[in-house]
Amino acid sequence: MSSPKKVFTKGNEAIAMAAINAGCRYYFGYPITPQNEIPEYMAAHLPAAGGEFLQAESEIASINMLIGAAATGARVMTSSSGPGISLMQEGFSYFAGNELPAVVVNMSRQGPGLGGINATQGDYFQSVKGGGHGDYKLIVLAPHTGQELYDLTIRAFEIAEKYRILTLILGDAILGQIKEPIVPWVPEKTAGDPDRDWLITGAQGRKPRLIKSLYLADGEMEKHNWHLQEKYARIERDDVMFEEVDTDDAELIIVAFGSVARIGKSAIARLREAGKKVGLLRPITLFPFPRKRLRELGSRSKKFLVAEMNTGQMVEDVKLSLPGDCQVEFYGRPGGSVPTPEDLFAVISASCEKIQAKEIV
Amino acid sequence: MSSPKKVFTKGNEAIAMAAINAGCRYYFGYPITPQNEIPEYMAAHLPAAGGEFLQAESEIASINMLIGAAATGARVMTSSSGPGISLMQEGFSYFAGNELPAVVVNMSRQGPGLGGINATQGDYFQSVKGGGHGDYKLIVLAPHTGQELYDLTIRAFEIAEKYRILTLILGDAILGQIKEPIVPWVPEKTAGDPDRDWLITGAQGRKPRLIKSLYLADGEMEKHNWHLQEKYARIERDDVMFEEVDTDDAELIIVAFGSVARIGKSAIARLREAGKKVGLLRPITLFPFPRKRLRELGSRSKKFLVAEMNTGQMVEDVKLSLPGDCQVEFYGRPGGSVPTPEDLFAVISASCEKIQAKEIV
Amino acid sequence: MARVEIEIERCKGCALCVDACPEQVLAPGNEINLGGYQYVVAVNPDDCIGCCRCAEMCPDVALAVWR
Amino acid sequence: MARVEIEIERCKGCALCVDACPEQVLAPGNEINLGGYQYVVAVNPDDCIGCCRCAEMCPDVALAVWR
Amino acid sequence: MYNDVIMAGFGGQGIMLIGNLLAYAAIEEDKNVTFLPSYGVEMRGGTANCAVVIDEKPIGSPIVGRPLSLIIMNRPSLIKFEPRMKPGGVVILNKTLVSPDVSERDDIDLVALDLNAISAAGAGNVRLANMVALGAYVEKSGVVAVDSVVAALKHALNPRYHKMIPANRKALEAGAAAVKG
Amino acid sequence: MYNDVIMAGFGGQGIMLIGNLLAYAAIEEDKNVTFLPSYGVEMRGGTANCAVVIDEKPIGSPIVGRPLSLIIMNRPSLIKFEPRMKPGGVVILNKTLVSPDVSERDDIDLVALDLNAISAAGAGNVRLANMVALGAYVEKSGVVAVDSVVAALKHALNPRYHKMIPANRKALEAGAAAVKG
Amino acid sequence: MKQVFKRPESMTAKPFHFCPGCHHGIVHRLVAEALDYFSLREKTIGIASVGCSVFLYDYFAVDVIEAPHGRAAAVATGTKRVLDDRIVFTYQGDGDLAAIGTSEVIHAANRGDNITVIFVNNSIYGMTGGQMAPTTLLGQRSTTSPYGRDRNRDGYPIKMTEMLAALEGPSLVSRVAVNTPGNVKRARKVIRQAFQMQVEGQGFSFVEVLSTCPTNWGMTPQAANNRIAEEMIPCFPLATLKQKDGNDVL
Amino acid sequence: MKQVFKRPESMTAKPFHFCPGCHHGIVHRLVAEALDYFSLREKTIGIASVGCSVFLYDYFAVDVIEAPHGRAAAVATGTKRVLDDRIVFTYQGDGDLAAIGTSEVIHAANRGDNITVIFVNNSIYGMTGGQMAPTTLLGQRSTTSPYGRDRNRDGYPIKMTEMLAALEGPSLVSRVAVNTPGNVKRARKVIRQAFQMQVEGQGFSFVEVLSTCPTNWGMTPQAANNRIAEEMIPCFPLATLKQKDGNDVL
Ligand SMILES: Cc1ncc(C[n+]2csc(CCOP(=O)(O)OP(=O)(O)O)c2C)c(N)n1
Ligand SMILES: Cc1ncc(C[n+]2csc(CCOP(=O)(O)OP(=O)(O)O)c2C)c(N)n1
Ligand code: SF4
Ligand code: SF4
Ligand code: SF4
Ligand code: SF4
Ligand code: SF4
Ligand code: SF4
Ligand SMILES: [Mg+2]
Ligand SMILES: [Mg+2]
Repeated sequence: MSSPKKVFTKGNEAIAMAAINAGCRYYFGYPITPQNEIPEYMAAHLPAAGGEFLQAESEIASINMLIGAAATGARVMTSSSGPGISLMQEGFSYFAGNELPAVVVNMSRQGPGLGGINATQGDYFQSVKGGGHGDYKLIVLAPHTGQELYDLTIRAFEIAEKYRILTLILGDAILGQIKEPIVPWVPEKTAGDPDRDWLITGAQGRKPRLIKSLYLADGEMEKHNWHLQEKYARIERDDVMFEEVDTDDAELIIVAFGSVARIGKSAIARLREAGKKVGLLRPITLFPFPRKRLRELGSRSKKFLVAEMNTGQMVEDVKLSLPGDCQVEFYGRPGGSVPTPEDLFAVISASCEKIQAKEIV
Repeated sequence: MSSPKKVFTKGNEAIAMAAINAGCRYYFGYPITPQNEIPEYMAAHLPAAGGEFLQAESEIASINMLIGAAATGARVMTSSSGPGISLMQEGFSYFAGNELPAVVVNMSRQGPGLGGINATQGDYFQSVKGGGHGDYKLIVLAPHTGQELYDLTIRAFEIAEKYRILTLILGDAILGQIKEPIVPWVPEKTAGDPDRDWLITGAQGRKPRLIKSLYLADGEMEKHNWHLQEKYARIERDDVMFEEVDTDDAELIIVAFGSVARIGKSAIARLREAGKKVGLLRPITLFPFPRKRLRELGSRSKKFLVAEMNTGQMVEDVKLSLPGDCQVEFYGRPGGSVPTPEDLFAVISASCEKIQAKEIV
Repeated sequence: MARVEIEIERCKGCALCVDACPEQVLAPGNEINLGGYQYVVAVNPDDCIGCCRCAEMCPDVALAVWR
Repeated sequence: MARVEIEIERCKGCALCVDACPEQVLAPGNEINLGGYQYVVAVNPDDCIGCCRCAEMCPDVALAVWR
Repeated sequence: MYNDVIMAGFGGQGIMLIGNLLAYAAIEEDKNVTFLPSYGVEMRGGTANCAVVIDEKPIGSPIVGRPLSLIIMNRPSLIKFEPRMKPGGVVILNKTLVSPDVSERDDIDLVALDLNAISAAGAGNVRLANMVALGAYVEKSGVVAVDSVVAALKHALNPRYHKMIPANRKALEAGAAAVKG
Repeated sequence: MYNDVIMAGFGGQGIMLIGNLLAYAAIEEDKNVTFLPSYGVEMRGGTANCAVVIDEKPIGSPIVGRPLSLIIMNRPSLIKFEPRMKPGGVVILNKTLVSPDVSERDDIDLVALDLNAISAAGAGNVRLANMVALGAYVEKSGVVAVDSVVAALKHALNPRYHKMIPANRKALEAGAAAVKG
Repeated sequence: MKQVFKRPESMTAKPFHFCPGCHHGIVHRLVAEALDYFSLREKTIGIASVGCSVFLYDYFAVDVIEAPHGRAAAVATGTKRVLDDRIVFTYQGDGDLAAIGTSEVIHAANRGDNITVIFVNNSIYGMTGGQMAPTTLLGQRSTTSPYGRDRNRDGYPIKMTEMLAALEGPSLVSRVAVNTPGNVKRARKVIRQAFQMQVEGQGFSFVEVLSTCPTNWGMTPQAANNRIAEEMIPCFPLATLKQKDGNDVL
Repeated sequence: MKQVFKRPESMTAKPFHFCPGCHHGIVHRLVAEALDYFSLREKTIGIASVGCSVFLYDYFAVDVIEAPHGRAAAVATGTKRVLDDRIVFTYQGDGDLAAIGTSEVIHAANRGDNITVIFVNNSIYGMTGGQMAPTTLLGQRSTTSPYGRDRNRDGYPIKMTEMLAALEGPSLVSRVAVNTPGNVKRARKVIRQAFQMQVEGQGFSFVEVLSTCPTNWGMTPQAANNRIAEEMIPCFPLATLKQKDGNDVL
């Protein structure tokens, strides 16, 4: 580990810095706001790190260059937003079928269509349900501060390699553009095992290898699919991450991720000051989703409020996780309208009122 | 209506025939198995119908040509499968943002990746949750016979126009490749209203018009999003379609769509003969999903079995629809392994056994 | 007998017109318009020969010319 | 002194080799191989000059030539 | 009555044609029918197969998991489909190319015919083996009348080949005759 | 103590620079800080703004819905942000370009300064109006010490402009002095 | 006195959002003038692309469809195939047309689609803040080529005009500049020709306009304007590389 | 007697799945021979595309990555940037390279990526059953041009070789055929040169091979073979349009 000196860093740059410190030496990408500081940082710093930055001619070229580079076992990355991520969906599906590891950042922007670039969380479904064709999953990490952008980027490379899976970091314009002091660090292992038995390196002194996703023999593709599902089940068992704030005695639990969770923390602190028993569950991994923990919480707290910057996406996973007798409310702000702490304070207070009213009856 | 003569027709051709009879005069598309009979039929028959078939250089070009053509108010269509549909996700999102009507057919193939072309239902999530960026919906129709392919294609054009929305017909290789006798017919209205106030036709004697999805002023994009959601709510209220078989007294209700539902019908008929009280709910619209009807059924029947040719996708919507005290089992066959009537008979029988065992206890 | 007219609120003070004018009619001004730009002014309006070189070069269609 | 050898199970009977051979060594046969193809046979094996024209044209690498 | 059959062989043996023809014959008799061909990459590498289901009632599954009958034109197809058959099912086997010894089931009704010879003898043309096989199957199973198949020829054959209808008819009838005795 | 401020003006008025500088000053004092700039298309059309939040505790929301304070360098910015202010908040207003009459709130503390003039007088340079404004804000709010801001200059300024540090310092101090009295 | 220069009628009164000195404004005006010249405003459909010119619809008094980034040519094809008696043009930047939209423009050209494509090459991604474009000059610094474009890594400034001229489909393929009053006049003529081709049904017409981006070049408007002659034109020579005459029309 | 013709060592023993008379088999063999010639098998990575040649990995005894349809060049770029001492080649059909993959191959060429692209132009989509390709000849019937390719609607057979030769990036751009023993020998030489270019680090090399698809042309193998000389070569002339010599190398 390097010294714990703080550096004042833009969120996008924290990701780029962490990627290089995690051993990422190849970046392929196409510009799009609000994530341009990632390719720009890579262009400036990868050469000195002995790596290569290549601006692709499109997002489709980016994700396919990533396939070619990931197949060699190198730590590789791309980043984009909204429309660019949509264009990568075929590539994501191939990554899953090919079982290749890589890291992709989506600093999402509003949709549908060209939208705008204010912060939003409209890409939750696309990220966790699979926007490409077929049955597959990405690991989806949802940081909420500059430091976490840094830390989870390092985690993203490690976990991608652990499972041969594409790991998506899902952020938004606030997280990408915010500057705050962070403490950079360097993980112990900054490269994958060079002896992995699937690496494409030229068949020198060994049998030729193959990276493919086409399976034609009877039942072969079904087998491959169940093999992938088994891997996803292991991920759900071993690699769920979440944060809890004041859930112990909470009568109302807010479920929120990313920027909304961060803004929510301000609101919750003030509500606690006002004597309201509210808590927060913040999923850090959106897939794997903290289903088990929610089920546990739902056996005690019966009231949940899901807050998202969209029209209601994660709320489905929350409902699917909770026991049938829990009540789930939703507060959504789509299209780049960011709820202020005041907004959340008001909404949560209103929910609390309802609980109390019910208790009095 | 033309005469009710039966024609022995391949599923893909039934779609193409219905499209032309519904007034579709422009088709843009790129070849991919197992749906090539659609473009091939269009290429052969559109010229005589006074229309134009254009083979695009890619699926991305196809969906964007469709944007340009749909904006004029013409009835237009494209079709593809798996990887090609993934490549259209940016375009789908633009269609939603732009509020343009068109029909897209996905004769799905296996994923993830290149997969294979046997029948599968792995694209349910992509279709109903939105594989592109942002909060949006398509109308998704899931036919299960040749005749229904024909009928729903006509419906697809009408409903797309009614709501200015992209309507997706979700099929699979069985449905595309099967030949059976169908009765073609011609609907009354085979063209949209030429006076719709958003059509792009050149600003002759009127104010210029604009089709866009970029909204930058404060709150404008949020407003646009809620406007879209309001439209989706209307669709959910007014345009749900489903079929029920023997649900009245069913102790176990199978929920399945498309080919699986059709195969399931064979199994259910045999189970009924064997005295088992099983029924079928077949969603015809996957969005809007028959949530209300499921909730009603769930207040009486307590046991549901969802069967899909994937690893479990629609089952989430079923769970989200049912009352909390219902039991939901899942039977899945991903990757092109099609369950036979015998397979489904066995699985359903096993579920029935469990119910009876429970009743005895 | 020619005249150039500057639409002040369109002008962004880029001065491409200043360079283009063969008669030094135009020059950067000192005032700021609502957009915050130091707009151009006609310092020698009577020298204008109406050649339109300024207008041809104006990226903001801020100039009109009479002749 | 030259010889052409046909790998029967690779041959698909396309006869491109037949056309290519300057010495009419090869001709379509009557037998069917496991793949269902009517494979080519050397009808005048001793006329082979080992020029490899047949093998150059064989899309299935079904021919070997000795000289 | 419900009936189903899988037909399989090399590409070029006319499998799809007899599948279609059977379907048209069912339509002639106002029955419901589905015809499901193999497709796409499956077609490369030279094999082809299709499943035909015929019933008076609306047809549920067009997929045939455990076929009641088979028409088998080459060896790989017998190996692939025989194990899936329902006990008691009928197999029309192309003995010209596949020895009946390849069969491993003793609970089915194996009808091995020298299709090429029957075709040559009955229709004067060795290339109508597929029609012979269909004639035999139809006669044996009774799923439709041989006459209906003959009547359906004009729908199933490209008009270019309508002049071949008499020869096809003969081949169908020769096939039927071969199993009648 | 928690504090927040939104700074806004034309692109080119140095808004982002003073936002950054304030953040570095907070770091000098070992406080937590977030700096959130406006970005992208918002930047075209010539306006720019940023929000800075400073606190001893970890910072929750970096989004400032109802600002405690504003630094306003042009007219459109006053119109946009004044209505959102918390009552009692401080506004440092660039009187050189915006008349205080544009203000519509009477429950806030409006400090209108002729920034260009103060800059010219205090730093000998009319272009440091942004530093004057920051100096005034820091002095008025006490969020950090003016000295911390001065110490932070070397971090916030591109090394190319380090020779300008003395002038910047003077401008900051002139701003602070203008509100001290 | 009579007004000899005024805003074209196909243009709205709304001031441009472009940065000071940006040539986009000149190109907008020239396109509007061509529409005026042939009285096409009421039958024209503009396809806006994504880039600094995305707000096309604010400035042109014509029907407009906003295309996804890079896809303007495909959108135009779709529109034109339905409304073949209307005039359809796209207006695209070098990121939009020469990077992500390469395939769409090449195939529209190869099909000879009867549309007009205005290609504004400013050798940079303007809207997104100055990243390298496929047309960025060797050695040119940008936010993603901070050490200058390196031909070994990034390749060469791509020549769309030369490539399209190698195809049989297009009726007009030309490159112009608007850095001097004389070049503006020549550009006006070529842009007018491009629309004339479409009016006459001769098929795909394409005009590349060398353009400035003072903001992302980090230059004053004048210095940026001078760079066109000093650096851009030497790399991207001005010329009409292909022009069908009436006889080529079927 | 000594064996003067045998299966190259870079090739496996598995028989091809191609249809009888399909030229894909000849092209496969020539590529394998080039690898043998320079002893490259153990350091070569093949990028398979989607088309009839998708099973590349069954026939080449080298490491292979299967690219999504049209994206082989981008995949190759990714691989080569990491492993710049390995030999990376793509093998793509005309649908793959000249339709959906247009952009990827053009930009790989323009960057001068040090890879080799083998482009098999059979003027049809083989694998999907005979649809029109961008290289389909005027008047040629296909399942999606049942009345023949119409230049007014579908445009012209696209000339990738000519277009790529207009770029500065590539080191070798050539078109060959394999319809006669003589043409096979010439094709062998050019394909060998293409790999030599890569070995020498000269950058992007590109060989278009005119090829048959008897199945989807609806012809016997012989008739299909004859069509190459009679119809394909007149439209797509055989020539090396661009070849850098050693001096061009940096
Ligand atoms: C699919 C997609 N990728 C990326 C972007 C981001 N983007 C917007 S404009 C642009 C490029 C602008 O450059 P150019 O086309 O040269 O136009 P200019 O602004 O220079 O006129 C990019 C990359 C986007 N909107 N959509
Ligand atoms: C994204 C996508 N679109 C379409 C397809 C379907 N597809 C597979 S191969 C192919 C074209 C094959 O033609 P070509 O590249 O010319 O190769 P050939 O078979 O002729 O050698 C197509 C369209 C696909 N697999 N993926
Ligand atoms: S019209 Fe000519 S002379 Fe008059 S101001 Fe413009 S450029 Fe100068
Ligand atoms: S060219 Fe136009 S915008 Fe520029 S200074 Fe002159 S009038 Fe103003
Ligand atoms: S080697 Fe020459 S002579 Fe011998 S069979 Fe082949 S082509 Fe004929
Ligand atoms: S060329 Fe090859 S495959 Fe064709 S007939 Fe001759 S040996 Fe057989
Ligand atoms: S960023 Fe560049 S291209 Fe965009 S408006 Fe400004 S100067 Fe013009
Ligand atoms: S379909 Fe055509 S290209 Fe494909 S293997 Fe057969 S002949 Fe060759
Ligand atoms: Mg540009
Ligand atoms: Mg081809």
